[in-house]
Amino acid sequence: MILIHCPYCDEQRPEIEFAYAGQAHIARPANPDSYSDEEWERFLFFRANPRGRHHERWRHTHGCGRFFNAVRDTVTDKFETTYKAGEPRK
Amino acid sequence: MSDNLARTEPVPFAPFIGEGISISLAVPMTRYSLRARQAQALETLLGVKVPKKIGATEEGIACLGPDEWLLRAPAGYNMVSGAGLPVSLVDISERAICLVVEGPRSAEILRTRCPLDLDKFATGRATRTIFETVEIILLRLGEDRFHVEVWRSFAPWLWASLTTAAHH
Amino acid sequence: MTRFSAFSLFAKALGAHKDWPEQWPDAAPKASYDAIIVGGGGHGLGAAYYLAKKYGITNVAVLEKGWIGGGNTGRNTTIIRSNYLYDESAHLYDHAVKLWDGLSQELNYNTMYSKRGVMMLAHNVHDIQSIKRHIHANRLNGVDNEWLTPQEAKAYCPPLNISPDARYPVLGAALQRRGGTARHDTVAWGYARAAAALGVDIIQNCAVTGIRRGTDGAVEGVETTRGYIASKRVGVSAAGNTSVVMQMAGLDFPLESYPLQALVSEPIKPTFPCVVMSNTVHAYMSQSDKGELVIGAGTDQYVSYSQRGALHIVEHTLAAICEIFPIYRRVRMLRTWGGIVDVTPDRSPILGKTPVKGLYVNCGWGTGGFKATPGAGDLLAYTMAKDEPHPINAPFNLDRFRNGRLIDEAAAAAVAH
Amino acid sequence: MSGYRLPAGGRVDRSKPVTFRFDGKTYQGFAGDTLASALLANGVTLFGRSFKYHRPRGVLAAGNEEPNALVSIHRGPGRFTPNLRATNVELHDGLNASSQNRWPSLKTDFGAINDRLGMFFPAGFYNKTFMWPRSFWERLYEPAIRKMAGLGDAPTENDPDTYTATYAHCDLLIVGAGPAGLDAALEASGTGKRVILIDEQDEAGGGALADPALWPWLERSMKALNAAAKVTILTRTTAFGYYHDNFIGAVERLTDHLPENSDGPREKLWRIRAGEVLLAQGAIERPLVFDGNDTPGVMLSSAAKTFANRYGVAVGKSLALMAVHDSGWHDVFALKKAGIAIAAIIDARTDVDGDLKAEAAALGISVHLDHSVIGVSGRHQVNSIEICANNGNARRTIPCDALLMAGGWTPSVHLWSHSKGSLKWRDDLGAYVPDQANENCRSIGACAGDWDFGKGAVFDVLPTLRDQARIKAFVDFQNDVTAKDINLAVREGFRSIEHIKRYTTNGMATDQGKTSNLNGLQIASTALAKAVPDIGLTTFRPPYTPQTFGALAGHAKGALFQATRTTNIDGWAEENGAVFELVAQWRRARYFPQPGEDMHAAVNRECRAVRGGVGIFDASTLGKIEVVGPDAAEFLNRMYTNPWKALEPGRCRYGLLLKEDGFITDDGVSARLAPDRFHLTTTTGGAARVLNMMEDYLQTEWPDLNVWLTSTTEQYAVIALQGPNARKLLEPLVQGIDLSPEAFPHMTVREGLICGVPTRLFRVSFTGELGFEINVPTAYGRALWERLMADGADYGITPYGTEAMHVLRAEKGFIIVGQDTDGTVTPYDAGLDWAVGKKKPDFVGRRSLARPDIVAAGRKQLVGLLTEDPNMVLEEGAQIVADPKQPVPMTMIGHVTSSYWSETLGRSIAIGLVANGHAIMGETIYVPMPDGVIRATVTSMVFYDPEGARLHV
Repeated sequence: MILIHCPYCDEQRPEIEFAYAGQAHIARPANPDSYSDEEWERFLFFRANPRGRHHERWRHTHGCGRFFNAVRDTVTDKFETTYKAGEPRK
Repeated sequence: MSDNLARTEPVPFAPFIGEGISISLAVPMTRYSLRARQAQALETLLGVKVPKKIGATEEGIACLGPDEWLLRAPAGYNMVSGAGLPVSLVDISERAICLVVEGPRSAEILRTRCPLDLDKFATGRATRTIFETVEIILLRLGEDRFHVEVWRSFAPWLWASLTTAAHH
Repeated sequence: MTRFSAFSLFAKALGAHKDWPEQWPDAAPKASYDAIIVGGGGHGLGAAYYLAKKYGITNVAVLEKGWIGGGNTGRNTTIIRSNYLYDESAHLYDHAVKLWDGLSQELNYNTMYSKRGVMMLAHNVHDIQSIKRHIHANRLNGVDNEWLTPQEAKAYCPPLNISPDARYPVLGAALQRRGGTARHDTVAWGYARAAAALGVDIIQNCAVTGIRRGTDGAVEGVETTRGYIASKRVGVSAAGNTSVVMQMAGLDFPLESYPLQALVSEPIKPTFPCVVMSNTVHAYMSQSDKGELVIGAGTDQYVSYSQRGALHIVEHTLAAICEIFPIYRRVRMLRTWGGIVDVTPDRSPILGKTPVKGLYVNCGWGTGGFKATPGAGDLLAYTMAKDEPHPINAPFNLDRFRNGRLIDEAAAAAVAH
Repeated sequence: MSGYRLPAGGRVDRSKPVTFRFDGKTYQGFAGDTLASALLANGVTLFGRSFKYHRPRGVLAAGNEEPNALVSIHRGPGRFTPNLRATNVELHDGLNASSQNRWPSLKTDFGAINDRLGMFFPAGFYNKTFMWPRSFWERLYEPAIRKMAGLGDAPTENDPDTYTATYAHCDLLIVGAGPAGLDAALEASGTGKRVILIDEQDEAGGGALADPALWPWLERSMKALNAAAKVTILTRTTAFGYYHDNFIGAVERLTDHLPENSDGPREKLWRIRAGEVLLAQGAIERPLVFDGNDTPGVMLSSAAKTFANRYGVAVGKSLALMAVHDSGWHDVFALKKAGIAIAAIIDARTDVDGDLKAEAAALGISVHLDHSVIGVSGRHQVNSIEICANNGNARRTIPCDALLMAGGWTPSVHLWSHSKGSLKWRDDLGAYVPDQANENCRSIGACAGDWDFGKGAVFDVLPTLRDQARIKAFVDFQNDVTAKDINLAVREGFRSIEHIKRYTTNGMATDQGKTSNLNGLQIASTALAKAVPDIGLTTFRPPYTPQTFGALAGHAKGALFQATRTTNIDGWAEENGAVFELVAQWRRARYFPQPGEDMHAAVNRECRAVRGGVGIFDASTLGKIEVVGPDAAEFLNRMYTNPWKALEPGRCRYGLLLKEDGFITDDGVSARLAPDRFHLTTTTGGAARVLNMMEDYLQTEWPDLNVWLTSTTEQYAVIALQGPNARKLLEPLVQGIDLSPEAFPHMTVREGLICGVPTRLFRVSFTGELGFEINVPTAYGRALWERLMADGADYGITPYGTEAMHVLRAEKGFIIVGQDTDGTVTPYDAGLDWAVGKKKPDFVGRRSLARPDIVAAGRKQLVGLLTEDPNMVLEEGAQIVADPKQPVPMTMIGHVTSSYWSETLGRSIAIGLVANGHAIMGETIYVPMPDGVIRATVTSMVFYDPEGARLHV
């Protein structure tokens, strides 16, 4: 059970309070109709899935309830940082 | 609230008393979920002090998230209207019940299923967290006194879980 | 290839087993091949075997970055079944099940395919509706799968707790009698030995580090830790590492890799006659021919390549097992391990061509790839040999994510693999 | 008889004799014994049979690395436990143990035929045979192989014991209370740090327990630690797994050592989060590999010392030592001083330190340097050993009844490896030791390779005069893996240690290779002519030692396994005979049978009551979300398919929610209570998912909106009152709401009081009848229900359950998301085009509805189905075909999603997803069942009151 630093609570809390929420910084287009089928497919389904540094989202579901972003190494599972939603990509 | 209809509670009225521990149902109270982008908006509206730091409590108001507070007050509390304002005041008085966990073994019993480090959870703090698989709001009122708020449908499970832990 | 049999075993025993040959040679890479398979798991080795056996392409290399069968082939719970809902899935998995039958003889290697039956439990009305839907669809597709009452389920699997007072009572079950288990390692080794005998090079400790493409965009070969190897046909069968390999060809993929744990108990005398799966309670179990109870857990929630799972997943899995089979509470967990499973958005595999000419892919089997091993190998071989998919794997193309023709078994049934 | 109790010494309590049984025979030991030490003291040499060859086996070790002496313990009904190591079983009065994997008895085991035929069963033999004739596999070979499987018997009864679990937090966790761990604990005590010290044995001390000179120090140390603040000492506790971020799993054994069964938990799972971890797990002595090394009486030298010094037991009357490490010499000196005869010291090294030789001479022990044991005689116990010089000369026989092995030491790096710390190879130790840490963790003492046991040499297999391919020199004792098996694996082309392990099963026994891994590596290294680090290292994974399923499941048993959510009215339903069903986490009343009624009779009666009088239904489980803020309508407009901005306060609307992929995920009727306040409802199972999805969009995509979401599912009990008499029943109880059709039409909401309690009263219907859904604060739900039941008696009020609810809604063609839809259905497929805002530029899922396959013809669409035989009720899940005469595999064009007997219509009705269904109204489709084909007609989904006349009254 990994420990996750919630950037809102400013505390390390246990994983079972959190829900993983997939790759971060995939913004929903303001006008989805302008997307081609290929672009929409990429938005819906294509994910980075790297070995190593991964930008991802978590929600402190059983805590403050906020979604936030994180950079984590997918080989070691160690977090490099977590930061609030809306802050620029780190 | 009603002269006609009786309340039905999901756990026994009789407290559980064990060695170094008692677990009991708190009396009904008024609860509101208060939401706003800034605490000031609520302070202005309610005319009370609202804690700014997540986890802090003040005058019956606990800060649960950056834009979320839980107000707990005696039953019958009159809430102002926030109509038209960029706030959300929602009556959740009956959403949860509160179990009072008290006695020298209270932290030990909560620790059986709650993953938080209670040594670092000082008196006066409040947080939403998890008790095995069930979400709770945990408030520490004293070294040996906790309130555990839990949604009503989960309350029988929580009662059984806490009293089983207290038995062991 | 020295033929394996009771007679050869007897003969070699008299010579103290000193003259058994290598099961497959430790090949060094050649400069070029007619086809390269990236990934020496059961699927990849199977593809190499069928390329050589069925399609006459014998100048083939299998490149494995570690040791063959060391990935998900050697880390799964070895369940074999084909009682899937959709026609596309049922045909795909049943193709594999048909190949499982007789595979030991074909490869001259005992894969220990045990038709113990796979039982899926229904715990609520929704489960019953879903399972019945499977059974009816399977029947019309010619795939065996039958409904059992709780009493019939208990008769088939006596350790099952069918008390109506259980937290998740058993209301019935689906049984596929042809389903069962096989010995995972032997499948990889059997394919490797048979493929090598047909001329395939099995190259271990050879990691692919790049995919070289020509000016026309087509594949020309692969860079590896053991040098460049040319080939105009490259099939990638790299499970959890597929995204990483595809990036080398400049392709993003609709995949995410999750940790999946499994565990076994200490060996105990025969007690558990079949495979039982419960999606609602979330656990599955069988007993190996060594006597270990083999138990599958769920995936961890986050993308990871660490092969290191969390304790709370194991706690939940064993709590679930103890609810369905309370007699095993005193049995002890001996070993846990983790694999990396590659999951697509619709939980169905991708098996076919890619946008890059000469590059083929077999991935996205999630938690359910072992059962498909011979089928996936055969279909990848077909696709590479003909440069077009076989009708069975044609629906499992990459385009479905664009046009919306998903094959979403999980959504349709809430039944995991 | 071989071993015996020494006249004095040891930590056993000689004033407390203990009576126990092994294989039905009664023995005596002392409090403080293990089953192994007590049996050895009674002269028992034969403890068990090996897995594959059923070879007779004694005790190899004194601790958890024991591979041979596995026993089953009987403690009364449901408390049978197989596969316990006799070296770890604490003796208590009445202990009842039996040996395993033998028939009919331990001494005479028919399975030992495998040993005679062992030459035909080398590693991997099963890959090579049992294939012909093909049909024999299923009928003969496989059943026979399976019959041979397993060690101990499987339990057959439910375990009456309970298990418990806890979390714990500390600044410093020390695993292992041997000298290194105790020193570290002493150093940390008094610093203010929270310290937890864990040890798997019944008392702290580790190796010091076998060294009487250290006992005064041990006593002083424990006294200090027991008195120290913030130091927790857990004995009988095994740290079995090291997980992410210094999270350690440990199991404490609470009752197995007690003579009486207890009501309290048997074991406790500790889930410990530590700031820093110190691993002080010690090292395990390695056996030596030579012909006959598995004969009962051949054991680790350190084990013999432990049995003597800790338990006061001599493992034999005359002991010989085969050493390649100094530690064995020291052990033997100690044994000699304890009064045990030493037959000889044999050491394969050409020379050893002068001090050792001098002490041996002083103690009168004969020494054979540069010699090895080449054979052991005796079947159930050692009679003598044969040795010879390593150059092949000087063969001789030495009588003895036990042979000790000192093969050097293997640091216990198990938990370190779990933590993903790296290892480095030390040639001088012939072992891996911890290198770079991955967590905040250090290894100290012997598990880091630091010890004062002296030095040694590394031998893969001891020199022998015989053909190495024909001797039985065991590496993995339990799995019967010999050196020649490892050589065979290498010969057959297996080069990585993982392959060799899997091919031979070396290290895969219940000890997980504690004594076999390193010897296996050395033998493979020689065979491959490669350095050990080039062959690799098998990865250690949790658990360090086997742990019970029960401990890991913890208290999650029965009712505590997972919460069953119940409504405020659930108690009434239970008292009134409801039959329940489980829906998501909830239990809901499915129907309320009266005496003599089956489900169909009850449901028919309940349906008639709703259509003809009034029915009452507990709808409390429906998800509810309060959406509040100036941008509430804007938010809902973006989430749902239909428009929300123009909805007037006081009015309700059906909301349809898609996932971004365009498929239906949830639905529900929602109300606008005020310009900035909505009361949403969701499906029962979808409540949490929908709230999370909405929070996701709100927080991540549209953080600028001033709107907040609050779950109010449990704030309200919801009672649906449905039927022509609903208004009449309700009217007298309601204050402040005009219930007249004009003032309170269908699909509106009002707030007021009912029986003095505030209510949000919805005029909505999921049955097609005049209906109300009464929301009251949850605590009053049951009392209101009872009042309505009492007052409704005159109107024929009838409680109905989810089954009748399903029938009633199907008669009206209302879908149930998750039953009639399955995650692949679009609004158009479901015939819900009317719920999609055509003028809206965007909503969640809209873009996906334009994808090629979604707009293609021939998609499966929801339609009504009427069987030609009105009495025939289709089976839900049954498949639909256009041509029933086609051969298998058939082309299926759809399936039945809902199907019921409609009491109202006097016939069966069904809903199905059928390809191109909307275009083939009136056509016949076929449902092939095992016992015949059923014909049905495709129709509209609305079977009853299509005009909705009954709603608007």
